Formats: sequence, structure tokens, C-alpha cells
Amino acid sequence: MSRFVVSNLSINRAELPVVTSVDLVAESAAISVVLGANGAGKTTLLEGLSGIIPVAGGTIAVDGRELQKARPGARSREGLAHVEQGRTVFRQLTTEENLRVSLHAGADIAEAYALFPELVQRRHVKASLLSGGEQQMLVIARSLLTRPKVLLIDEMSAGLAPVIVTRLMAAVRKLADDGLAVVLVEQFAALALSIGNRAYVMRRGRIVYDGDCAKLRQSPDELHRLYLGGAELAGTS
Amino acid sequence: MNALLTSAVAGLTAGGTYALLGVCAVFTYRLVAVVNFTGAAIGTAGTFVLIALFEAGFPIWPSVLAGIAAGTLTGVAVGYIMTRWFGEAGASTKAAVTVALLVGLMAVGLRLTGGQHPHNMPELLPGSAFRLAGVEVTIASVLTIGLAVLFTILSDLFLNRTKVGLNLRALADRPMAAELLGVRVQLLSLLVWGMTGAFTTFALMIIAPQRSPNFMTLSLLVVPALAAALVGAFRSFWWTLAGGIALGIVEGLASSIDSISQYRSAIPFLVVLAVLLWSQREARWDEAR
Amino acid sequence: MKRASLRASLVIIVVALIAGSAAYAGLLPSYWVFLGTSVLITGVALQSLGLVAGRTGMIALCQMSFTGVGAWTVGYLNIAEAPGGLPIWILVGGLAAVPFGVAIGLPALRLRGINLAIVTLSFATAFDTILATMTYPGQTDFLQVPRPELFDSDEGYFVFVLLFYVAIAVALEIISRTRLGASWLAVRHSERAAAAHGVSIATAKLSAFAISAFVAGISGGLLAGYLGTLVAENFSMMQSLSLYAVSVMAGAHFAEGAIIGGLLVVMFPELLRRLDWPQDIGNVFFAIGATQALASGETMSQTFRRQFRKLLPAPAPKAGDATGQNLPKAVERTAGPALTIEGLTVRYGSVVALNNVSLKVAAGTVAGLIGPNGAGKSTFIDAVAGFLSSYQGSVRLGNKPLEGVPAHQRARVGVRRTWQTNRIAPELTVGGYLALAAKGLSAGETKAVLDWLDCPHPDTLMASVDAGTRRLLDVAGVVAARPAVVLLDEPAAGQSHEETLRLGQRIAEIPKLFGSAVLLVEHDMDLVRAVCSEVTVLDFGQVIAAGPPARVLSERAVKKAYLGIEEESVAA
Amino acid sequence: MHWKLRLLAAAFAGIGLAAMAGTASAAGPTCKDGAIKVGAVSTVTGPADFSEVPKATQAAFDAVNAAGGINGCKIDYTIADDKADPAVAAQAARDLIDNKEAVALVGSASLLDCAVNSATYSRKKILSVQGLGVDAACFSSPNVAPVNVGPYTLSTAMAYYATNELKTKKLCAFFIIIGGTQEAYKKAIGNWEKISAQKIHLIDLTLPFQGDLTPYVIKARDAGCDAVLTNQVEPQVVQLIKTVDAQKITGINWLFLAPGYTEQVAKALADTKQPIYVGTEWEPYTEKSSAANAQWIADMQKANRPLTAFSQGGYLAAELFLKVVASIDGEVTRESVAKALHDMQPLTNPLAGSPYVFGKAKTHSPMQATKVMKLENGAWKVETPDWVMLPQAK
Repeated sequence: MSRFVVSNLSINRAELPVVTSVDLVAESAAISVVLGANGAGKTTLLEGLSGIIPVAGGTIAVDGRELQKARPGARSREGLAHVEQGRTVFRQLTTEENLRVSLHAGADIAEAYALFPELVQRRHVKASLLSGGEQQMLVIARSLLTRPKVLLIDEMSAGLAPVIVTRLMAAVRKLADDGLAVVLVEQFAALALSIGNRAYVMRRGRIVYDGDCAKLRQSPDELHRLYLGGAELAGTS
Repeated sequence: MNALLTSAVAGLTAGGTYALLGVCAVFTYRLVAVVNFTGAAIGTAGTFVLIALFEAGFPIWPSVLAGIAAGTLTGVAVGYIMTRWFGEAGASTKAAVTVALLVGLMAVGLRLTGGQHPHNMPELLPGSAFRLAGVEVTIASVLTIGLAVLFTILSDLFLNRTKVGLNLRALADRPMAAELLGVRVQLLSLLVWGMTGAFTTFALMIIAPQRSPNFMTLSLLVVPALAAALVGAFRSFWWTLAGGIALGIVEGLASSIDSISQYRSAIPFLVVLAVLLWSQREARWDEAR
Repeated sequence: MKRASLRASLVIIVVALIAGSAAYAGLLPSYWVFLGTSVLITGVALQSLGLVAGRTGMIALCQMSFTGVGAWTVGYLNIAEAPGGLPIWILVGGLAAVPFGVAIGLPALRLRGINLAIVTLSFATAFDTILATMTYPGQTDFLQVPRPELFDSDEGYFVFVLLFYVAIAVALEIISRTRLGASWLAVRHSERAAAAHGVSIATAKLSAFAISAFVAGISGGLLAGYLGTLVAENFSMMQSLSLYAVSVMAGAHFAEGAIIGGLLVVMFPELLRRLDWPQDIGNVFFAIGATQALASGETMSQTFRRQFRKLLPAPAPKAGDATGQNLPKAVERTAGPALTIEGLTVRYGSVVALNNVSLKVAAGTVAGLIGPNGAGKSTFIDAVAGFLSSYQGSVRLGNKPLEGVPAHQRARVGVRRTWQTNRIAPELTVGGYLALAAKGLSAGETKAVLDWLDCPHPDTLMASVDAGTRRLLDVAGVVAARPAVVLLDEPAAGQSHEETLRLGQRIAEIPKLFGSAVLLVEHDMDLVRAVCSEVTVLDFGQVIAAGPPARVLSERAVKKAYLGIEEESVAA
Repeated sequence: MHWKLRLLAAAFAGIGLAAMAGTASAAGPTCKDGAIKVGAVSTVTGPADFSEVPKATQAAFDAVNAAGGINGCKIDYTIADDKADPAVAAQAARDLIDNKEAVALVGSASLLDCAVNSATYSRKKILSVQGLGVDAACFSSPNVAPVNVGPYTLSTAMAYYATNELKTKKLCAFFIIIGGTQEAYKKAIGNWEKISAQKIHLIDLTLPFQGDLTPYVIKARDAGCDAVLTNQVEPQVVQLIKTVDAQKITGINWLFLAPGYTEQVAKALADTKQPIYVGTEWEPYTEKSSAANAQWIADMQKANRPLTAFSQGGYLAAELFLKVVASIDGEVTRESVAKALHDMQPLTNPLAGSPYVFGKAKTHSPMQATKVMKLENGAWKVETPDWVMLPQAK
């Protein structure tokens, strides 16, 4: 059973603190949802976790192994997978080639096709020609083939039609049920909360809410306030 | 007319060289995003290792292998500098670094090889392949063109048929995404540098006897090579190949016309200018800036 | 002339006076005066390279070719016994190099970075072969380029060269503080951002190349008088390459950087000779130095400046040298729509980024444009400000259609924008940035605009300004130009809650104080609610709601766009 | 004709020597601080290495110093490297003149010393006994007189040899033009046309310093040249002949200048059947048994210096300079050395075919004789045991 623990993490961008003192936990077979409006620091947080940008302070640990100093490649080999926002497929490569890049020993491409059967008939199509939803499936499937323990997913739903988003959310839930620890960053709160276990809400680089997903779903006003601001509109929390 | 044809054929040797070096430049640019001004200098370093060993009395083919190894190592060394300190830098900065490295490499190279001091460069494959328009087309010139074609085909096969090639293409497409998937980015980059180092070295070994083997003049073959690479827009191997050969032929033609013959070395400049003005007539804004 | 440039120029002149009189009074041995002259001539060449490579950021590998043009011209004028003597010939030599500079600069309008490096290197090669076939005029007849009588001795010629050096250094110092100088730095940092301030990229690049070639030509003329006769090797490609390495290493766009570079070029061989070491170590050293400078991102001049600043107590910004009261007068605008967009559609290949979007911003108001990620907000601003190569629909400023007007012209006629990411050149001062953004702003007005937004003193270097404040400076820049319409792209991103509240108040004041209508793209709903009178909501490139913020933000479609699904399912 | 000239020269030299001997015993040169300071500007690093020239000069001076110097004056010799960089060359010359206070420059050998510095030498009134004049200015400056024939005179001489001895009817000339040598080579061919009353069949001044030579050899073949004269330096000589062989061209005599006369060239071209001739600057250095070389060989071997053509030049410059200094009566200064060189009588040395004289002329090209070598089976053979002396053009 894997456990992903982030404590007291701070990240600066261009000398400006963007993420401040974040504590976050993702358990095996569970989804930790990170919510927040744009500019709250969610993407920066994930980039710090996977090593794209350096962290200013704090620790990141997978099963007790501290990774905050390792390069992104090394973190990946330690079981940390990052699905970046913007559907970062290798555009010039076909679907199958995209999958083969990440194919680690012991993994099988069939697993990817099993998760997203839609991709089978597109296997020899250049990734740049896939639809947005297919591309998103491809990057999730791709990171799965690195045999991760922890899966970080950034803004999976951005720019996708709701029916696709629902499909993707179901797939992510299945991955968690199979034993992965998932950190799901989302701007669209409702669907994410419906599949998540633990919820975090970020605002201006800090965690302003840490609690149960189900509980947050019950109080849409609270969610609305955390999101769109304007405390005067919300009732008591 | 016949004289023109003769001089055009005579330019083939140079053309093959430009093509091969140009293809190597494109290979480097496509896979590690560096416009490499040290390309020819790296190969020259390996070539001079061959010359040194040969002059010291070692048998030729082992010396060739040692020379290629040296060229590969030089390429890896330059690549190490580029990936270690300039991995995240912009294309312009990377190009500026290779310009600075070229200055240093040439100084070191001239020092170690003694400038115009004559060297006994063994001809790897002497002789003439066939006669065309009254000109003996040498095996070496056929070989350089052949090697350029071979390199083009091999890199196609390598990139499209092997796992390492696949990883390289992924790396060139999205370096960060590749690294996030655990692809060993630095190692792969060094591999690219080593491979181009080996190929340029071999190319320069073939043509060095037909040029004056002087460290500086061989290093500066990078100018027509980059011109050829521009013809291929730093993307297409086949266009680069064609561009390099065409450049050699045009230079050959120019040397038969007395009035412009003296200014033959200006031809790469004109080609560069024309190609760029044409290919960039639409571009308005720098990418991402 | 501005105070700062006056001060810098004075420093240059005083240092020059001391050096000149020391040399002239014979305090230095003749040999050292000779070397000093060489340092200055190299310094002039380095200044020219610093201009194009350092300030504008273009890789120029043919600088010595321009120098050669100047030198050869002086040689011909000497043979032709042209009137005026050396000083005039040198200036003519400089002018003769200008067409070459412009000719190389012309492709640079379209080509950037690496391509320019290839062009200039192949030009240097081509020039090498041409020069090699041309004997220096007068060389075969031993006709030397004569020095002016007054400056014939070594000491005299040192003073002669010093005069040129100082004149060029002062001129470049002054130019660098004008809008033209700021535009070079801006183009280097971001061409788009420069165009958004109304800077013509063509003018900026061509002027840099032209002035650079002129200065390089002058250094060639000075060299002709210095050595009497020249050879092609003086201007070979290798010289250009090593000069480039030195300029990267020393930071030749700083006045002291050019001198440091000159000292390196001249004194290094001297040092090697005294140590009895081989001369070619020099180029290896320059190569390592340049690589190190590129890796650390800091040239020798910058290192020295940093060390020097550590030694001095930080100068407190002088308060009260300009009062913050007199904001520039608002431009009177007629009521009615300031900006009208109708049926705007943008396609990237098969993807439709904006679909038939219509929007009006009334003069004297602040309008908002919101929407989730990927809704097309930035594309919208790009289209309106002229940064897309094509779009369908119409954009009208007042009554004037903007179709076919390039970005920098749109900025000039009254559409100004800010950027999501910071694009201000870090080498600029705060005051220099405002001068770039708003033509003809007085010192008092500059200070007033800065005070209004709590921005730092005009003399502060941008590199030392934190990212949050730079975002405010973005806003200060566009409003100071007092355009008809200001497009603000997420100005509050990265600001604290308190700062955002303050920024909101300021944005609300813009129409009244500066006469500009504002279109605010923002994610911070508090801010939008606080300052906008009208809000338009985009989702998937379509307008899904428009109207007063209180009403729009409570609409179901908007909540759905932000929260992903219908309100009902959230409640369920 | 030739022997008369030589006799005359020998006679003059004899008179000069006698005069010197006479004065030397009377007073002889004196010096401040026991040293005569002499310098040389040479290309040591960079694209070429000519350091063997001044190093031979150094060896000759060392030998004199070891024997007690000239009249007790030791020679303090400084070699300055110019890296083939004009700026460094100018600096080096000024350093020698201003700081080292050299009285003369002896044994300099550089790609560009004369072109860059002869103006400085005029201004500073210092003379240079150039060990190896390379650029055209070495032969057209009032302050420089090289001890070698030089590429321009040698071009004329080789063309003269081609018409006189090889009976060439269609002589073609291909020249690399670098750094303003175009006029000098045109003049060299012009001189030959005057001497031989023939017209050059083809002259091409566009030979590339680097690059493929195939178009040029094809051009020579198609023009029907009997003989081709080129000024290529060592590596390109090999390149040219290899290109000619690759094109299977026969029936052309290939004439090169002194830079082609090296053992490396002979070795690299051991297999070729092409008739290859080179003109030497001095007595052929490969002739180890030649009497003319005896003294030079002995001195070089004593100093452990290699026996190259370059070292002949440096040695010759030193020997000639020493004789001139020995003739000075009084303190050896820049002025007295200049005066002695200006007033000197022609001096002969067995290494050279012509007597050396500096004199007051506006230009100096004292050496006018060469010996022609032919390449046979990887070794140089003397083709003309007697000097090929260039007659004065009418």
C-alpha cells in the first residue's frame, strides 16, 4: 500500500511565492481532489511535486522516500506519475508509439487499451490528429504504463465536453480502486467531488479547506464561496 | 555548355560533404534543439586523431576507428556542456554557446595540429568511380554523397524502428513530458551528440585528403553545412541532402566563370539569404515571445 | 536630457579627461599609450557589437566586416586625397558601413536568433574572400593614412581616439535612455510586448543595425589612422568570432564592459608575451569566459556592478525630486462605444477558438471578460490587439475599423494591452519602461503615475522589482499612454488579497483619471464584482452570458461553466 | 653571362669583407651594458608556425655569444609571436622597439609582419633583415630586406625556368590571392613576360585557400596547359597533385614555389607520376653533402636544431647581420645599425645564390636566384646544380 505525503511545501515562481506551506496526503486506492479557482496555485503545486520546477521548502515523500531534491525522471522511476494539463501527447508520434515511450518493464500496452478501448482503433493515428478527449485518454494511459504508485492529474477536464469528462472521471476512479494513490487537480468541482475521497481547496497558494469530499458536496454554498469569493454571498460555513 | 557541365560535376565532391554535414546538423537540431556551430570542428578533431596515429605509424583502419572514437568523445563533451548547463536555455543562447565553443575548439585544434603544418592524410578509399562529362568522379565523392543518403536512411530507420529512436522522437517533441515518463533525457541527448560526432568524423576523414587538412578550414565547413540545413528548414533530411549537393554544384559552376569565380565563397551566404527570406516570408512573431 | 544620462555622461567625460591628460602630459610610457589606444579602438568596436548583440539580443558574427568597410573607405579617401582629413574620412567610413548594416538587418526583420547567426557568419565568410582579393588602398605604394597634425604622436593619437570613444559612449548612453534605446531592450526581451507598446519592430531592429554598423565603421577608420595601413586579417571572420566571444563575456553593451573587453583583447596577448606563454591561449580563455557568462547569465560588467553595489550603501530613492501630484491629463473622449467587436471568429486549424463573439466596451467604463480555462479569453485579446494573423468578424475602435492594422499601429491609435506573463525587459529602469510605454511623459508625470499605483522610483532597475510589482507596472505603462481602450489580461494574478483590493480601486479610477475605457480579463471574481459595470462570460469560445456582474455570476450557465455540471447534480 | 655576374658579386663581397676586416681591427663595435638587443616578429601560434626561422637565428646568435660575442658584445635576442593576428603583431613590434629597445629586427618570419608593421618601422627608423619574407610588403618596404627570394620573384624565376629549360609553350598560372598579394603576383608574371617575351597562356587568380580543386585542374587540362605554376603552400600542393591524379591527367609539368619543397610533400606524393618541380629560396636544404650547406649544417647540429629550409633563412639572416654589425665602428645603436645596413656592400653567403645588400632603395628584393628541385620517387633531386639567376627585365 502506497502513501504519498507532502508537508509544508512552498514553491516560488519568478521569486514570488505561489504555493505556501501546503500539506497534502494521498492514500493508496483513494483520490485526493485539489480544487480552486484559476491562479490559486494548483498547477504550480503539481509541477513542484513532479519536479518540473524546484521547490523552495518542505518535503515530498512516496512511501517514506523523500523526493523533493530528485530530478523529474528520477521521481518518475520512484513511482510518481504526472499527467500535465494541456494534454501533452507527443504530437508527431502515433497513439501506439506514445504508449511505447512510457512502456516500463512489466507493463503491457494491453492494460492501456483495456482502460480506454476507444484508443484501439486509433492506435496508428498521429496523436496530433486525435480528438481532445482521446488525447486526454492517451496521456492518462501513457503515464499508467510507467507503473506508478502515485498519479498526479492536472485539469483533466479543461476544454472537454461534459460527457467525455464523466467518462474520464470514471476511469480515474477505477484506477484508484485498483490501488493507485491519485491527486486530482480540478477546476470543475462537482464531478471531481463525486468521485473523490478527500478534498482540498486552494486559494492564493494556500490550502483553505481540507476535508471530506462528501461533506463539501453537501454544502454547495460553501463551495461557491471558496470558489468565486464574495464571502457576503455565502451563508455560514 | 560542356565546360559548365564539367564544372558542375566537379562540384559534386564538395556537394556531398556539405550534404552530409548538413544532415548531421539537422539531426542535432531536430533531436536536441541545438544549432551546432561546432559540428565540423568536432569531426575535425576526430580526423586529426586519425592523422596523428597514422603518422605515428599505426595501421590505417584501427586508426580510423580510434579517430571516430575520438570524434564521438568530442561530440559527447560538447553535448555534456550543452545538456549540463544549457538544457533549459533558449535556442539563441545555445547557438551562442556553440559559437563560443567553436572559437575555443579552433584555438586548441590549431595548437595541437600546428596550423598549416602539413599532414599526411591517408586516403581511405582512393581512386575514381566513373567518368562523367570528362571529369573523374572519385570514389570519395560518390562515397560522401552515398554516406549522406545512408545517414538519412539510417536515421529514418533508427528513429522509426527502435525504442531508443522512439524515445528520441518523444524527447524532441516534448522534452519535459518525456522526462516525466522516466525517459533518460540527458543520456539520450549525449547519445545524439556522440552519433553526430561519429558521423561527421567519418565524413571528414573521407574528404580531408581532397581538402587541405587544416584544422581551421575543415572546421569552417560548418558554414555551407548550415546553409544546406537551412534549405531543409532544419527539418527535412532529404531537402538538406539536395541543398548540400546543389550548393556544391553551384560552387563548381561559379569556379568556371571567371568574373565570379573569385567570389565563390560568397555563395553559401546568398543561398542562406534567399532561403530564409523565402521560407520566413509569412512568419510574423517569434514563437512564444 | 534626463538627469541620469547626464550623470553617466559626466562620469565618462571626467574619466576620459583624466586619462587623456595623463597620456598627453607624458605620465605614461609611450608603449602603454600605444596599448591604451588599441584598447579604446577595440572598445569602440565592442560598443558597436554590444549595441546589436547585447541590447537587441541578436547574434551578430560579422561585426569586423563592418569595421573593414570603414577602414577600407578611409584608405580610398586617403588615396583619392579627399578633402577634410582623417576625422571627416572616419565619419564617412562609418556612414559607408551603414548600408551593409541595414542590408544584414533587413533579413533580421523576419529572421530571428539562430537564423541571424547563420546569416551573419556566412556574410563574414563571404566578406573574407572579397576582402582578401583587395589590397588595402595605398599599401603597395606605401601610402600611409596620415594622422591629423595635432594628433600625430602616439600620445596625440591616443587623445584623438579618446575623443571619438567619449563621443560615441556619451551618444550611446543618451540614446539608450531614450524611447529608441528602451525599444531595443524591449524587442530583445519580447517582440510582441514591444509591439504592444506601439514600437515598430522593423524600426527598432534596423536602427540598431544601422547605428551599430556606423560605430563599427568608425572603429575601422580609427584603426586605419592608428596603424597607417591594414591587412585583410584585421577583419577576418575569426576576429569577428572572438570579438563576439569577448563581448558576451565582458558585457559590451555597458560602457565599462566595452573597456573591459578592450583590455582583455589587448592586454591578454601582452600578459602572455610577458609570461612567455603561447598567444593562442587567449581564444581558449575567451571561449571559456563566454560560455561561463552564458551559463551564469551574468557578464563581467554585471558582476563588477553587483560587487560595486555591495560596497556602496544602497542609495535611498530620493524623495521629492518630483512631486506625485500631476498625473498626465485625461484625454477627453466622446461618449458611446469605445470598442466594438462583432462576430469575432478565430480558428486554429479545425479548432474553433472563438465563435461569433460580439462585445462592446462603452467609453468611460470598466467591462469584464471572464470564463474558465481555455474559454478563449487570451485569444480574444490577441485578436483585438492585432497579434493574430487572421480572424473573421470586425473590431472597431470608436468608428475606426482595425482590420489590416498591424499590432504596433493598433497600439499607437489607441488599443493597449497587458500580458498574462511578465514581458518587461529586466535591463530597463522603471522610468525607462514608462518612457517606452508612453511617449513624451514628463518626469513629474512619470512619478505621479508610479505613485498612483505604489510602484518604485523611476531609477529602480526592473531586475530588482518583484514579479507582483511588475504586474502593476504593466498596468502603469498602458494607462500612462492614455489610449482609448486598455485591455488588462489577469492583472491580479499572483497578488495578495489586500493588493488585489487596492488594484481594484485603481482600475475603477482609470476611465476618470486617464480617459481610457477598460476591458478586464480576470479570474478573481471579487475583483470583477468590484470594478466591472458589465461582464461577458465566455465558454468554449462562445458568449454564454453578458450583463451586470451580480446578475451574470449567479446565472446557472455561468456556474455550470465554472463548476463543470448543473447545479442540481451538485446539490444531489 | 651568369658566371660573370657571380664573379662580379664575389669581387664586391671580397672588397666589402676586406674593408670590414680593416675597420674592425681598428675600433670595432661597442655596446652599452654589454648587449646588443635584437628582436624578431614571427608567427608561432595560430594558422601557421614559422618559428623555426627565428629559432635558427637564435642558435646562430647563441653560438656567437658562447664565443664571447662581437667585440665583447653579447646579442640579446627576443622572438615575439604575432599569432597571425594583425593587432598582436603591431603590439609585438612596438614592444620590441619601445620596451626591448631593439636595434634591428633579424630573422622575422610571419604571415603579416611586413604588411602590418613596415609603417611602424619607417616611423621608428628601424630596419628588418627579414628571415623569411612572406607577404608582399616584405619586398616593397624601404625598411625591410628579406634574405629569401620570396614568392613573387620566385614565381618569375620558375616561369623563366619553365620557358628556358622545360621549353614550355603554354604556361598557365594559378594563384591563391590572400591579403593583397594580387598586384605582386600580376607584377611577377608581368616581369616574366618582359624577360621571356612570351604571353601567359592562362592566369587564374581565384584558387581557393580551402576547398575542392577539381574544377581548377579540369580547367588547366581543358586549356591545354604544358606547365602550371602555382603558389600553393604545403598541404595544398599535396591536395592539388592528388586531385590531378584522381582526374587521371597527364602531360602537364607542375611548378611550385618554395613552400612545396618539404620532405612531407615528397613523402605524401611518393606514388605520383606527375612531373613536379619546386624552386628553392636557398641552397637545397635536403642536399646534406653540399659544400654550400656545410657550415650551416655544422652550426645547426651543434645547436640541436632541425635541418629545414626555414632554419636556413634564420641562419642566413643572423650571419649577414653579424657581419654588418662587426663593420660598425662605435656604439651599436638603432641609428648606427641602420646606417651600416644602408651603406653596406653586397655580402655573399654560400647558402644564397645572390649577394645580399640592404641599401637605401625604396624597395628591397636582393635575392634573385633559385635552384630547381624535381620530385622523383618520394625524394627531391636537384635539377639545376647551378643557380637559376633571373636576368634583369629590359
